[in-house]
Amino acid sequence: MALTREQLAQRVAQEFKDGYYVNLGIGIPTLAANYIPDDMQVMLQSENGLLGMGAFPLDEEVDADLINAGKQTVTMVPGASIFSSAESFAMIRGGHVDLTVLGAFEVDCQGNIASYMIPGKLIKGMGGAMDLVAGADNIIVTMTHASKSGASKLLAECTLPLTGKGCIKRVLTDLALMDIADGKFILRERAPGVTIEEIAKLTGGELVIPDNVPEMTF
Amino acid sequence: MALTREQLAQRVAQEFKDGYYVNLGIGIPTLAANYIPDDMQVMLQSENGLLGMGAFPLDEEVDADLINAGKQTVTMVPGASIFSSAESFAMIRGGHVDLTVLGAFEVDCQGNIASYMIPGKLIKGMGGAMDLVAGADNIIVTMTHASKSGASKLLAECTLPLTGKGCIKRVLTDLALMDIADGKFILRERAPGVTIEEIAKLTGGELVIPDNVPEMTF
Amino acid sequence: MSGFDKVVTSYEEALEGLEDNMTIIAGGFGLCGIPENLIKEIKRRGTKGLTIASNNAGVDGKGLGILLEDQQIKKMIASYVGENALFEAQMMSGELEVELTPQGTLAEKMRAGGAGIPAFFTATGYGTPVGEGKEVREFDGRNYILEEALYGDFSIAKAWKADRYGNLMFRKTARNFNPMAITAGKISVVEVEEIVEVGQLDPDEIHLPGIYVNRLIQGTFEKTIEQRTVRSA
Amino acid sequence: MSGFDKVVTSYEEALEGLEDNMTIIAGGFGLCGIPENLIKEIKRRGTKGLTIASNNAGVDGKGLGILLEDQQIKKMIASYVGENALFEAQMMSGELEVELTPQGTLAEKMRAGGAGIPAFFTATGYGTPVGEGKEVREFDGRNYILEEALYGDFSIAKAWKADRYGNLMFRKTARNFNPMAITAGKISVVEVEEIVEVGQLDPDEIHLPGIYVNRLIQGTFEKTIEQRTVRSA
Repeated sequence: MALTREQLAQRVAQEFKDGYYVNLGIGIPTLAANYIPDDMQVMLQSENGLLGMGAFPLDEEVDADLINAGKQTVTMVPGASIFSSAESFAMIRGGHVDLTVLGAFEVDCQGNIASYMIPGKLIKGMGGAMDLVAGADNIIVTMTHASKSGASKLLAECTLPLTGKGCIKRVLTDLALMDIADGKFILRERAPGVTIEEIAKLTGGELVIPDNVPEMTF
Repeated sequence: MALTREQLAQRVAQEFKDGYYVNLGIGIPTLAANYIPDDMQVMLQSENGLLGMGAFPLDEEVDADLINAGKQTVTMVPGASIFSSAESFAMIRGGHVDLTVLGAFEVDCQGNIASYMIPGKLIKGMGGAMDLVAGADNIIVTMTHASKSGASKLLAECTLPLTGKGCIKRVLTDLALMDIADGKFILRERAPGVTIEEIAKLTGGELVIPDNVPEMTF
Repeated sequence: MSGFDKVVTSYEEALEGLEDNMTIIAGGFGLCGIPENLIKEIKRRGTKGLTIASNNAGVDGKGLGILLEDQQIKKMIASYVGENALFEAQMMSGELEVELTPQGTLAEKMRAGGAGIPAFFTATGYGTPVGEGKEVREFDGRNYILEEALYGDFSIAKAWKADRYGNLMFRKTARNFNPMAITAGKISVVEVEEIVEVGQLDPDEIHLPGIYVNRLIQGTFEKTIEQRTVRSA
Repeated sequence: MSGFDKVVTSYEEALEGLEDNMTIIAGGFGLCGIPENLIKEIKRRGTKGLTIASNNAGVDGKGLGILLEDQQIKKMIASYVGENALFEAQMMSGELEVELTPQGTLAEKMRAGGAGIPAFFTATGYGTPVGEGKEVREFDGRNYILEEALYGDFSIAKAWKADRYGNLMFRKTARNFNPMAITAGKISVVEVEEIVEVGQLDPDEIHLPGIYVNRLIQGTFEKTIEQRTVRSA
């Protein structure tokens, strides 16, 4: 069975370590914040200038001056700090964020990522995504493995305009967790009940299948 | 009569305008702060990270955490602000300081300045001087016109290593105030009692003498 | 009155000298921390042919979005321009030129413009459409592209509190692009919620020194929230 | 204990991993805001062959000056090295290599190192000995030189107040190079006068977020004044 959104978020959260500063993109990455283990602390960076993002506010706490990068009203945790956009991206570009999680349209086995633009459709812009993929050493891309019509999004070469070149080393899809190295996808884990054959069929780029590919556990 | 140190400082102060942010180098430039007219406000920038430097402290006010670029204990005026060295030089390099006054060993009629190093003697370093001359549009160099042995310090070409290239447009010496333009010194004012001939004799670079060269008034 | 008193009393005076075809650097992220009254004054003046650098272009009817209604913007330099139907229509029709710039690069380009750094190298955008036509250079085994500084004829920004000398404090994430935007404009205009007397702000707590501020005005703000998200108690 | 708790309890632990021939980025201006106890710990450890980037090199017997006594420094990257006879002697004898760097360029090189900017252009130093061998490029009719970022194996710095997560506040002109120095080191070690509990610092008033700080230690400081200048009442 393909992972649900919640399971994807749960699997992302397994990558967290105590003391990690993490930037979570909009969508599934953001959901991962709900699965931080109780014995662990993770601090969320929001690229509009906040380190230590908390939960959504209570109705009476809503503050128009306190939003996240998705323009949602948020709160701050104790130990949070505020800074300008230049400082925020100095932090991101300088590699100080421990983990970045974001979505994508396509990833290829060269570590390229396409996530911000579909030519001919509306161009909304890359926001901070290009800086995030260029700045982080440790990035997880979350996406569906293939389109609804069965076209793979894990390709030999991205077809859409790139967000970043050669910067992705780990992809989590609804079917599998893969590393990327030396121009190949390396299958690390399978979604529960999904076979290696199904994954291989839906993977466009070269795929390395180790002897042991465990099922994900939650 | 050649100007005294105090008169040099007084003449520098005549360049101040109400609302000017000014960086004053060590020595005579610093003295100019004593001659800010009463009906005028000037805010002093100290490149170690202080805008709004005040007088020296009273004995009981001395604070090791509050010094100027000459490492002297100082105070802050109301409206002062504190910032990092990177911010301080962003301010300087970005041209936000209205007037910079600093000393020099030599200036030439190409607008070059040499002020930080005499080869063979001790090399102390340029501190912020290179940033100050590169960043300011409005710079006054204060210096003696010639050495004690009568060698001009206003040259056709600097002999010492440069602090900045083509950045000086105005020089105040103990004998004269000069502008620099198109590869020439232009005599603007004379020290009281000093003749044009004396100045011309002690000026190494090409000198333009306008019809009217008034004496300085204090 | 001091030569350092930056306070002006009308929005008309605040934007005096703004002319057609000028470049404006604007602070704000989405609708958070935007100079909303200064934007309204630009609309009132009817200034045309503007190039505006701002992370976003507002939304329909709010923020910079209102300048689209009378086609006042010729070119937008922004990182994200979604949530704006009029923007989309003008971009698609070619009326509006858009230079998409990564958010961090945009912030750094503004900082560079204020800091006397004409250009810098960054890995952001290398190998993507953003890097096309830009110089690529390798440092320590990695490729970077050369990005140039941004400068504005004007900058418009919003802060929380100021003293009359223009020393500024921002509040929470309404800080965002505002400090850098202010430094990059030849004439910088800042609107604030409160102006206090000189000496009331702690020098250690000033976020941006008044040297960068040319004109200061006190305003009242709508502070529209784009995504009101709440949890239940 | 939290994964974000940066507090260490001994200076020995604070500099664990510091080895011969490493590069250190240090905060401070003159003797103001220097990490004086961390410098003393480097002396105690006897680490040799160090490259140190710091605006100044201390004075005889104070600050980085004490590391000259046992020839621990191989190379200094600094803007001003006066007021130090031992420094002069070692420089003249060739024991000590010195790379004089303009003060603003030094600050920006540290910031660049922390901010993922491998190089930037600046007018500072163009046409001077500092510009020799560096690329020159014209932007808008003016010449600039290319300067590269500085990176440290360690950075050592001093702040005023911190919370246990390493969020920092500096005091008056003791801020100086400290914030940038901290960002440019792989392992950044900060000593402070006071450590408060998490949540006691206002997020808007934090000068440098704890993300940049790896180790934090509370110390007591001599705060030597170089030029005690006073006026009479």
